[in-house]
Amino acid sequence: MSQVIQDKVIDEKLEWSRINADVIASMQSPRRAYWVALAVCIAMLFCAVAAEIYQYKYGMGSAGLNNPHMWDMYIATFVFWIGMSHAGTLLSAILHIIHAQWRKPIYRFAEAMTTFSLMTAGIFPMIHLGRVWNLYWVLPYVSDRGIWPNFRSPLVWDAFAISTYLSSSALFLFIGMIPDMAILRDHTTGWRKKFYGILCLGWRGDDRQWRNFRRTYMLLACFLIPLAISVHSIVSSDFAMSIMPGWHITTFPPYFVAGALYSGCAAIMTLFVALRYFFRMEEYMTLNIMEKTCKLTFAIAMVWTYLNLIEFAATWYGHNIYDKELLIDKATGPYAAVFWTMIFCGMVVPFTLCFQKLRRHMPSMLVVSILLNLGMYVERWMIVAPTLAMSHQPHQWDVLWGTVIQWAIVFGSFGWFGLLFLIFVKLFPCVSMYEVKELCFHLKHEIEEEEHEKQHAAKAKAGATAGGGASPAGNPGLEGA
Amino acid sequence: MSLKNILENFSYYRRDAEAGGHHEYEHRFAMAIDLDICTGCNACSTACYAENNLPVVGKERFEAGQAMHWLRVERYWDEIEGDYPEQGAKMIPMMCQQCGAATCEPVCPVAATYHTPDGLNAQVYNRCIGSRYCSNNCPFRVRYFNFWSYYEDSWPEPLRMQLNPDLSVRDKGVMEKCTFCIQRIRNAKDKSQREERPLVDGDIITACAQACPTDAIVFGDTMDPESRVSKAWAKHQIHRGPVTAKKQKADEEIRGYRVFDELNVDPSVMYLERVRDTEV
Amino acid sequence: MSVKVNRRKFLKMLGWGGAGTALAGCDMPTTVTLEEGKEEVVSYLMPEEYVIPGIGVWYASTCTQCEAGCGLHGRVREGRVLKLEGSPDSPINHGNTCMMGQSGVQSHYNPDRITAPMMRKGGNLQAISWEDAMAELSKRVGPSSGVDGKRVGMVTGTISGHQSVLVSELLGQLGSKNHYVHEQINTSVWRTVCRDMLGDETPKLNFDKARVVLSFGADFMGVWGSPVHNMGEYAKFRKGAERGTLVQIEPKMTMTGANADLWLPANPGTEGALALGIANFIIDRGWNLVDVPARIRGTLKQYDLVTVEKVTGIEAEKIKRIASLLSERSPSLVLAGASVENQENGYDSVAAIMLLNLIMGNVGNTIGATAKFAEASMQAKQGGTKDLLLLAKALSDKKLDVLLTYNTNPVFTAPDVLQVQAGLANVGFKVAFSMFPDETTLSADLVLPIHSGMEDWGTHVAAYQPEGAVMGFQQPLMEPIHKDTRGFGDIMLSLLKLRGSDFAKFDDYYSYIQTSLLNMPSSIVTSTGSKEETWNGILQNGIVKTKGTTTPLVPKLVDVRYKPAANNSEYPMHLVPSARLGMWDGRHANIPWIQEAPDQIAKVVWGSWAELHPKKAAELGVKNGDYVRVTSASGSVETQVYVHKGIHPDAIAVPVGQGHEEYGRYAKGRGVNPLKILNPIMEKRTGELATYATRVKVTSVHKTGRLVKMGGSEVQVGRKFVRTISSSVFQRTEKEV
Amino acid sequence: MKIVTLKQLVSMSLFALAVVLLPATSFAELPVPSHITPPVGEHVGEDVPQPIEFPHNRHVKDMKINCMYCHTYARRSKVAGIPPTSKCMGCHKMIATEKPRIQKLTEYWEKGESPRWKKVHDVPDYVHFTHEKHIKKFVFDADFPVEDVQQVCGLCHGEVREMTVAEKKKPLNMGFCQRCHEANGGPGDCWKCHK
Repeated sequence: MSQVIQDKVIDEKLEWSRINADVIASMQSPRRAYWVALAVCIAMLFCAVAAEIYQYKYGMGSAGLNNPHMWDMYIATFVFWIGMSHAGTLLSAILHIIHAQWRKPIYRFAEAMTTFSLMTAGIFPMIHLGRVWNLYWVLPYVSDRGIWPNFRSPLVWDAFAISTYLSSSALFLFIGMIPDMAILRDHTTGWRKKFYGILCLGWRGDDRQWRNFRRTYMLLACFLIPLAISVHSIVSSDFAMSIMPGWHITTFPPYFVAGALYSGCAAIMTLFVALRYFFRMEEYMTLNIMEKTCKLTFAIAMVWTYLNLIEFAATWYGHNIYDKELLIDKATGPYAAVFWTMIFCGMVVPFTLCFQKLRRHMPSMLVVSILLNLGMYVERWMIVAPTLAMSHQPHQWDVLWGTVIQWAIVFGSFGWFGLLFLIFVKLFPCVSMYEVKELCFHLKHEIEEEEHEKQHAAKAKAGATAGGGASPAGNPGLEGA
Repeated sequence: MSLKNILENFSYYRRDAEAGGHHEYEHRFAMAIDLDICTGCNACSTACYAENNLPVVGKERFEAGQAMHWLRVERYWDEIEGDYPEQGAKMIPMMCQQCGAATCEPVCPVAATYHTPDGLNAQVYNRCIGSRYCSNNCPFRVRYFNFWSYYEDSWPEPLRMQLNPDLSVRDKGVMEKCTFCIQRIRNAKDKSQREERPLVDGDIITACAQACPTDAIVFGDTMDPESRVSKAWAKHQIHRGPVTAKKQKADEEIRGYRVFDELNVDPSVMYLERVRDTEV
Repeated sequence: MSVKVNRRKFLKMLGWGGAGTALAGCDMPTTVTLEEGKEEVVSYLMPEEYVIPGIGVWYASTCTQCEAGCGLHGRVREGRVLKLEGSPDSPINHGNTCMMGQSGVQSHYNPDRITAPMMRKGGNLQAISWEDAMAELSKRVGPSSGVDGKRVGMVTGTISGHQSVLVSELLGQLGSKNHYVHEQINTSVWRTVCRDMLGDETPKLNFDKARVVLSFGADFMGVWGSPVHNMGEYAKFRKGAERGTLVQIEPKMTMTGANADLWLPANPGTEGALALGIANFIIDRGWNLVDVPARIRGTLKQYDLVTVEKVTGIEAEKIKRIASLLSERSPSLVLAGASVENQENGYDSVAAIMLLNLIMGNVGNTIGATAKFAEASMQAKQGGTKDLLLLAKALSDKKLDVLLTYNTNPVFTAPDVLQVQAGLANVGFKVAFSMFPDETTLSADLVLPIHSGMEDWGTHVAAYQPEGAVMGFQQPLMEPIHKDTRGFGDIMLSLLKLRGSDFAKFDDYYSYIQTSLLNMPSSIVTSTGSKEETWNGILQNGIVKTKGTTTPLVPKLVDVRYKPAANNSEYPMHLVPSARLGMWDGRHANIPWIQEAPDQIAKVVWGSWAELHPKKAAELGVKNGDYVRVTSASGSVETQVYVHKGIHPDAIAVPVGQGHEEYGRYAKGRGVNPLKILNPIMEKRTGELATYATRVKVTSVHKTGRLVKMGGSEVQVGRKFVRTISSSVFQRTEKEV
Repeated sequence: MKIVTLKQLVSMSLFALAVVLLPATSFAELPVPSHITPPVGEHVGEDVPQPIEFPHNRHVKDMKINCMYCHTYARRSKVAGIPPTSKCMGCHKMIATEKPRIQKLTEYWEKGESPRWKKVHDVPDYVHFTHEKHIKKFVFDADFPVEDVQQVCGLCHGEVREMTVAEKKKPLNMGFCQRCHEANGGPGDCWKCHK
């Protein structure tokens, strides 16, 4: 079998009407597991809301924060969600630019994941603020008082970076959905028709619209890539700009970006398995796509591992005694279990992705991807907590494991994200219909051409054995053009 | 600040940190704390509670690490092999060091902490939004956060009547720290203005320095060369600004030092080493 | 009421209008009030020239938080006292204060103060009016009550000045000789030894003249003598031309021990042997500066280095070094404190220690005479634990019908075996003059709420008068917070008036003090200027300087009959009921600042703990935070462990002060009281309670918790927070410039 | 740079309109001292009921009593001070004793109490405004005639001479203070007012 056929990510014979029907059906009748997941998410969110109301009323002390631990899981979770948001950009923007076709069936939900994880991430700086009602002071607005935020503070950069990234990625998601909205408008009735009718912005599918659409999409993709990288670099500067051991590290920006892509890919794997099951998307989210995602994840995991080891080495061979002490403390001190969990999940577990059998076994991949995510979560925690626990000032050394309130809010954030995501996939096509059609179309052509070529070659071969001579169809090299 | 301004005053803005850097200082308040005569008795800390409306947090919150002692007397044991700590314990009063190059200042998103013309790290409570970045970035860990609405139960009537009206009572969600008794500085300045005379050494005395039974804490203005604290700094060869080669102590055995000087944060508190008679 | 009018008259004269606690045009800090018309402003009724709203005025007074009698300045703004500072005019504290002085305001503003008189009715204390209370007093102790004066007792803390005069007068009027002066933290044995060997109970200790201070358990910076004064002197001792060296010998590291150049724990109760060993070595080498009679020499002979090393557990080499230090760097000052005094052999140990002062010629040099307040009736009546034992005996023997208590809390401090609480039931009528609902007060039949130190008049003559005899003058810094409290002196006066006396001519305590002070004989004060000027001067300074009488010291060697305490195999450990500056004997446990201020050594807050040496802890298998049971023959307590090396391995220190069963919201039910499990052992020569002599056994109860203390790491982990240099370097770099 | 919010713009223009349109009914405006750039901002105060309805207009406009005669601490302290009751009684033992308000005052005096006034010009507790500094700068240091001091006081307190009980006429918010500080060279250091 040829490479194209072996690697083909989707059955090219899918009819366009069937694609429409399948995707629309997924939005109407998912499996029961979907509803269960939805209920779980709502319950988790409810816990978090209750916890947050308590915390808002009584103060940050209810989260168990204390003098050395001014930040804890809230910030770790914030970084985690920001990181997760990078996968969507990777899949839809970077892979779009480099024409990786296999992204097409899965980039929609990855993009949605970007937007929603940013929406989750964005909540955390607010939850963690002591006086959240004054949050707007971070923004540079023309104030009656004539005072401005402190532009030197990485937290202000955060505010800019996150809001820009959130609005851009939401826009990117929306733009990419316009042709699908039109399909939905044409295939639904009642309020849905009106709803999609408004959202498709009068899409008719004529040439001019397609041309503008492609241009806009490419433009946004190009804009989003540096933005994504800068956002996580800025988040890393929350730490790298400080003076604290374990935070004041030059390699933090690339390390954070790599970590972000890593956790994003892992999250995509999780959601891939989930959606595939919930919406019976086996035909669209094929094992071949999973394979490719796994390989990508593995590559990024290795980059991250490398950067992580570099960081350790730099600390180890550096002359900052505080840094070095902290590294030893991380590995041997009270946080050792968490630290080694991170090492195991982040550096060892990805090697399971080397095995094709595992890659094609969905339950294993669910477990592996969750382990990777766990690794990436505790990595963030291992950045935030030990530095605070064992910083310059030994008198204030303290180990913190959080309180119920803190854990509830952190767990609840998964509920919040899940809720948004599940509502999204119910309301919007989680598989991009027009791009899958494009994919099928291109694939069909490629296969046809290959078949064609094969036949030609066979004929030529037959001809050659029959007595040689030139190909009757002329130059075969032209066919590929 | 326009570009023109920057170009015209380029050399001014590039001033040496010892000369104040880009700050326009009127005073640079500083301390000299002699650890040889500091007994660790805690009078300073209690005086600070009395002067600065510090809430009493109670056992549970103290256990959670949420106490609000702006000035804490840290006690360290010697790392010894023998059976007994024969040189006693090590005591050090640790408060905000009012760093000249404070790490807390640049990271505050709303500029609630900034450098004053008095050379102090101001903390403006009502501007603070509680991001707590400043405390995270403080190597001394001397910033305290109002994790709860402490005022609600710290001063049951009539204890509330003791509160010092010269400074605010802080509510939850606000960072706070030692101010070198800014209200005393202000009152002393007001008084000297009222009496139409310049501020002289001894006009201002912080609550901790006032209470200290051994007078181990000396407070004053390092811009006044005649002040006791200036003389102490000079005597112990500690200079303003980051530690550079030219400002290293000529004699390493002279007692003055600043904690975490290697981080180049330019603390305003000079400690004098503890002395022990090693011959007994 | 006439009293009121007179008070007003005074206040007016002082220039302190009747604003009381109202906040005149001021900004009481609350959180945010932006609304118009939500806050109230009240003006003064009468303006006074130098009282300006918004600007604090400092008034002089005297601290009543302990017996040291430090001078105070209180900052008053809008009629509220906000902050206390030491009075620079006071020869005792020279402008400084300790944490107890600082927290005087929290005593005054304490939310748990008793605000109305209470009488026991049907087993419970119920609020009554002052009229009823005074009627009851008159009924029970008045002339018509038929009370037998000999069966009336009064128990107070250390008391001096005019209060003391009134108490003596009252008891004299009743014909009672039962004035028990109980003070848990005392220097009684030291005082007795000083009286016997120096001829003066409270000699002046010239730390600044000493080149070496050798202290056997005297926590002179903490709870021994006059701590603020001592700390000031200590600073001089360290900062002098030559830096003095402090050697501290004690079973548990106190704050003073923490500052020592050499800290050593001798086996508890053997400090006397150590002192004799040092003396023997010194005399052996002929280093003594004062001759020693052969009789004493003979006694000393037994204390050769080998024996002493064996008895005390201190290496001979160290003993030699201490001895040579004393001789090389004379003059020295040798002190003895609680852990030595309060042993069964306390007197003899202290005498042995005092011997060192005598043979090294310290008397008249580093130990000098103090001036005594010329009027004996106003001198401090210093308390101890002997009177506690006497009181307990009187109670159990049912020798008292009426008991007045003031400024002391025997129910809390007395060991359980003395059964003071039960004994009180034998007393028909108990009257407590008290600010707080402490254990003793709540056992009373009649509770009379008194003014705080910031509301009342008073005079205090400190027992330790380091620089001339002065009287500390206590004046109100603000109007009483609670309308139903009264001054102790006022109540005493009205009690005296029940039988009619010379005091009938005084309207109130204030006028009594004023008259008395302005009419002091010229043998006591040199008065210049008019009476009004004199009086204003007293109000301004807060102290009255007097011509004290000084008698020179007469050193006298006494026979030392030192005998080490016997071992006890059932109870192998020594219980150290340690006290600290701040908590004192537990009287400050109701002050939130004190509760929240960490112990100077263990850094524990808001509770009790037991200090153990790592060796012992390992033996018991306990670590920080684990609970242990400390059992003596008289009871047991259970508390958490703090493990550190600053304690003798055979000792367990449980701090005094916590374990209140009453005493307001901050103190009640917090921690344990080690005094409760003390055995009733008496110091043999003085009859004081030997509080450090109780032997205990310690067992782990296999329960753990988090020890609530300040500080994460116990060591600096290579950081340069506190650096140490040797004093020879210090001498070169700083003293020789 | 002066920054004016929309609300202030509206209220200012309304005020200007009122001044232009109703010259006949509006009173003569209090002159602004020439050495001060006045702070900008208006506020419509609430009615604050006081224990005694003190007529400022009677005392200030009719009797021409100086502000600092009664608010005597203004030049010496951060608070201006409510006059002590004895000061009121100094005049009102003799004057207007038949009026009900004075009788009420006399009642207080005889009881030995002071009226519990409600604070009108209140700033949050984290604002440490000081009257002393402002009076010093704008009156004494500027050699401004003390008898016209109400022109200075009025910048923040409005035209008290037209009020009975005091009303809040200026917003007294940070923008109001800040603009005046910028215009008149007041300190810009946060800790000067907040601590």
